[in-house]
Amino acid sequence: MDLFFRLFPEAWPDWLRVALSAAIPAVLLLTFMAVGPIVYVYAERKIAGFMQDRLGPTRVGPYGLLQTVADAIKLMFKEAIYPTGVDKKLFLIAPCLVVLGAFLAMVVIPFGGKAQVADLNVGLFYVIAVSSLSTVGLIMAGWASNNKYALFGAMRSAAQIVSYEIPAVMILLGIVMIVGSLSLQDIVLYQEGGLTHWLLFRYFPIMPIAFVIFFTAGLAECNRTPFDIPEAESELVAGFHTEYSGFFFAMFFMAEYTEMFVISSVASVLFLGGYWSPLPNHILQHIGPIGLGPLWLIAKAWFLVFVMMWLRWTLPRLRVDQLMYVAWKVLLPISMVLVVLVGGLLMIPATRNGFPWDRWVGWIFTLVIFGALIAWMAGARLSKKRRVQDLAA
Amino acid sequence: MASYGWRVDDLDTDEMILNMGPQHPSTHGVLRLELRTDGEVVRAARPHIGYLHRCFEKHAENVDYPGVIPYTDRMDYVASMGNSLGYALAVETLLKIEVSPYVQTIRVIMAELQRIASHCVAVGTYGMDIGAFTPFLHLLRDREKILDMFEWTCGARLLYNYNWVGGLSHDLPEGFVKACRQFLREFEAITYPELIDLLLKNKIFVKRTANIGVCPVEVAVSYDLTGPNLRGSGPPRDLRKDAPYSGYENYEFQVCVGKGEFGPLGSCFDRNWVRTVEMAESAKIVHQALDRLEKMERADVHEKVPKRVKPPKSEVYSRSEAPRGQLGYFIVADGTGVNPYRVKVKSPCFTAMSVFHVLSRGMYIADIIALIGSLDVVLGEIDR
Amino acid sequence: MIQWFKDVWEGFWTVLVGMKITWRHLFTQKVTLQYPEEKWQLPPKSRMRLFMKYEDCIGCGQCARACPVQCIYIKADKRDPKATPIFAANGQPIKLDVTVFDIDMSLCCYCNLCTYPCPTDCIYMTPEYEFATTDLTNHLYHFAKTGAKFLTVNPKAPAKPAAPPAGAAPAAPATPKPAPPTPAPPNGGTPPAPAGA
Amino acid sequence: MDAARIHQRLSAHLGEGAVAFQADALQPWAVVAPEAIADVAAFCKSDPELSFDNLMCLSAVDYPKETPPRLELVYHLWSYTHSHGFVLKVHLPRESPSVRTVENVWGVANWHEREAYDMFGITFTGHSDLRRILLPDDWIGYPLRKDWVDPDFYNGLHVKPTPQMAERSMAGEKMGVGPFDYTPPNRHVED
Repeated sequence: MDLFFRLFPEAWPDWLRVALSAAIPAVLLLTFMAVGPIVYVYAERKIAGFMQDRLGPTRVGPYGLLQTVADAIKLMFKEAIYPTGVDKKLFLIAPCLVVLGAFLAMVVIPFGGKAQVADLNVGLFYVIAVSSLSTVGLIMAGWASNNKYALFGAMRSAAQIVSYEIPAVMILLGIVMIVGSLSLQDIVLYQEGGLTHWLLFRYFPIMPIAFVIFFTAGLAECNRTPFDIPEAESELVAGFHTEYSGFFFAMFFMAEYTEMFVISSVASVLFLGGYWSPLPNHILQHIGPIGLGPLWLIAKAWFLVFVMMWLRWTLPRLRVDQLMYVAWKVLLPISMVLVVLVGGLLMIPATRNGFPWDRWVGWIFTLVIFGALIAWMAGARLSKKRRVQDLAA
Repeated sequence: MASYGWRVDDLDTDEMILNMGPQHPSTHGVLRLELRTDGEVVRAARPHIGYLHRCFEKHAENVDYPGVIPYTDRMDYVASMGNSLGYALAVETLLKIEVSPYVQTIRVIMAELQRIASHCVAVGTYGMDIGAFTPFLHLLRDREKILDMFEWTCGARLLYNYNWVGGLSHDLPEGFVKACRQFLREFEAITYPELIDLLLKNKIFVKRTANIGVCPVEVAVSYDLTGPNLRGSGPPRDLRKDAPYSGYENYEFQVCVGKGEFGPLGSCFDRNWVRTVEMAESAKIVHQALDRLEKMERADVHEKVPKRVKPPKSEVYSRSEAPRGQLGYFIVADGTGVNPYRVKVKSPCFTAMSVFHVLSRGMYIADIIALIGSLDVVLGEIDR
Repeated sequence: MIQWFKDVWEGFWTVLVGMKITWRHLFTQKVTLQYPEEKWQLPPKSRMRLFMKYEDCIGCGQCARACPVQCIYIKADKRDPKATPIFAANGQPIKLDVTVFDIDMSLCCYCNLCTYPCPTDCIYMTPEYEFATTDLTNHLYHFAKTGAKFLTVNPKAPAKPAAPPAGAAPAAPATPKPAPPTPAPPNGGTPPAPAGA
Repeated sequence: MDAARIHQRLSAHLGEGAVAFQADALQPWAVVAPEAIADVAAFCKSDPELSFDNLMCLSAVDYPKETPPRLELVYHLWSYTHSHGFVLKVHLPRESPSVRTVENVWGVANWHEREAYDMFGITFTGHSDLRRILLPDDWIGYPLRKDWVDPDFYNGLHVKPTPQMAERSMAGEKMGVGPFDYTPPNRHVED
């Protein structure tokens, strides 16, 4: 933001310059975030299809690419119905709050050295505060739509998001202790120097567990399987957004996918080294004058989004009390132990900068994972014959 | 602190009547559940059925004996081969017809293939009720292959009118035996182990189904639960073993019984586990039946089909092991008319649903859906 | 306490096993059939739509009696004995003049019970399934047509060599049963033409 | 234990006249007096020798033409322990048939009896909630009786196409599909 601030001539009044320099990145981010769900919905339906041995959307546009554009336009022009007995004002404000909660967290995400809307020195604290804003919106939606199922969905989502923030915050505590600053920019700068310097491989067995816990808590934050209980299709029909239709339904949809991208980008900033490329000493970090920082961050975030979608089409759904059990009895104790361990290890001067084997474990870990994925990909040929008659041939 | 004069239990919230269905994504058809819930916990449940009632028994009295078979197919539309087999066996005992072993073997093959297809739907939709969408589509992909086989043999994919009184409507096409063996090999090699890993061994699925809807044996027998619902609670009661019909005595297979690995015996998980293991058993039976078929010479399938079905004045209650349980036909013939005098069907899902209000007390709402899924009811058969 | 650790580890491990299977299915053969472009050849015996070859119908009404939902309506009256004798393809003399032969496909339950009792095999089910219409009454097919050319010589008669069949039915790709042609509906969808004697 | 010995055991318990036995049918049955059915059922279940713990099927059959015209309740019992079966019958008058419920003996009888009430009008005294199970609650009459005539209207909807409607539609007139208009199934209504 201060980048644009110097662009404007000093003669203008300060409030105008601040307003303008804030407006430009805001508009940029808004378009990026509005286009995002169009891509995610298409990617989700294609991945879901391919995982279930079917093709997914192929009709609208080449390979179904325009499918979500068509959906968006349809939702734009569809009539937004207000059922009787609906609390009109709350019914309208709720989706806006949910979308707001998802967008605001984008402000502090560092896409590049200077490509960050605002480098708040309380970055992490701000992210946690803002992401719980959408809970208010969900409860408002559930309460306002005067429908028993929506009320159930709202109550469940309130309990879920609140109880999953605590393990997430504990893990952030560990990260902040290591890095020493709350600002996301400093966290990313701390992880400079290739894959092995990423916080994911710092204190090797501890930080991957911390990453898994943070990722699970993030899943619960944006109501994704196995924690999609607020809008559990099979029990509560559609949870809090049962009564919404038309553009408001699109807003809920947009908020969910934006929240997914936000959680993934925060996770990749904290654990996967933000906009640094995995190769050491800045190889592939920029080609000529153009920095590839944002590209790397978005690639990592999209891989995590893919993992979220991958989980959605593999796992069944937890029940509400099991959800609470996992949050309070499993994630919380482990994250507390991790925080204490990290604190202790930091105190000992020998392990001040991580275990000695952190350096080469990073490479082995990634190679093992991607190798296994490719190996499984190879053994995937199912029988080509689709009809039984050609089985006989 | 001054006490405000009310005690805690004045504060209990009053109970809410929640209407689940008949328009609900996971009630396996048109079923309305009236739940009295206190927060998430269900205090009492009352199922309302009858939305899909098509007066099967009145139709059966106005159509002649072979004409009833298309109606029996439409009762349990997910496993209609089982229904028409039960009806055909009942009328054959009335007419005292003994069908040739060739036809009996084909009937066993078709019934067991239909059992695999029906259990594919049952286990698949049960996974979807719990939230796992992918296993459902994998199982449907394989069910399509079985429906292809049925269409290849008798021309229809869902409602076959294949088992006639005294024989079959079509003979097996050439190459059927080879294709069926190839399909079964693929089913046992790929689909079955994948289903076990993806769904049944999944910890979340186990946690969601292992200790809910536990149905002790006395309640199961008193409410006449049959088939996988009864075997899930322990007793190995299978009509194909207890009272073998249509040549089941010369195939060996185990009766799959719930083991209660992950929780009390008779839970939703056990019922679903029995259905999954039963699919593998049925595949074994079809293999043995195909071997028998190859050793047999081809008899004409219309040989014993009587021109005019007019049974003498008598009545019979005959039972057969349909995929969902024991399907009983009570047929009264008055010896004069061409139409049956009275056909009463005891459908396994009807009795399975009658135990619902007993099992569903004190459950969560999410478990109610899991319970309906594990009882594997088809509303077409409940409402007839 | 040990159970807690086992639960956590099992929870984590079974998730990974499930993910492995879905990952592998990302790259397996897809089964979607793109309907309008790719069409499946149905097996010859598949029971989709009823067709009746009017030239062979002797008006006996066996099919109407066998139909469980009574969706076949036949009106036939006596042919005057003096008219030239006509025969069906398999040598059956046709003594009744079928004026109305309607099959209401919206009522039909596709059970194929009508094709067996037919003495001349003139009613059979064809694997043609694309007959959706906008108005339900268009599914009432009228097979009785006025200008039908019947066989005036008995094809099964021993003396003379069999005259070639009149080939009145419109040619179409061959289908099951005694290789009868698949028909376009003769005058499907139009209200019944006034049936001439 | 075959049917004859089961019958002896029953008549030994209940006294000779109560249980008439029909041996030569495909599945021999015993006719029980309507007021005695409750304790016959209790005895069948509790007796260690018989131990019929499973009521397979409870069906009602209407015989209007038999003399005297009767409504018959048929209980098909099965014992899992001894794996033998038996059939009990109860003859009821056709006007206002009523019989004791066996719901306390076999739980499944609850829904079977509700269906018998729904379709035949047999009231079961002592039943926990005897109401219609398959038909809508405001349906009049009992459809599975032999002398049942389809009503023409149900809540203002045509139930049966009147002959005139069928003729008009066969003549090609397009019947409008309104809420109360009825597009008859184009069938010949033979009178």
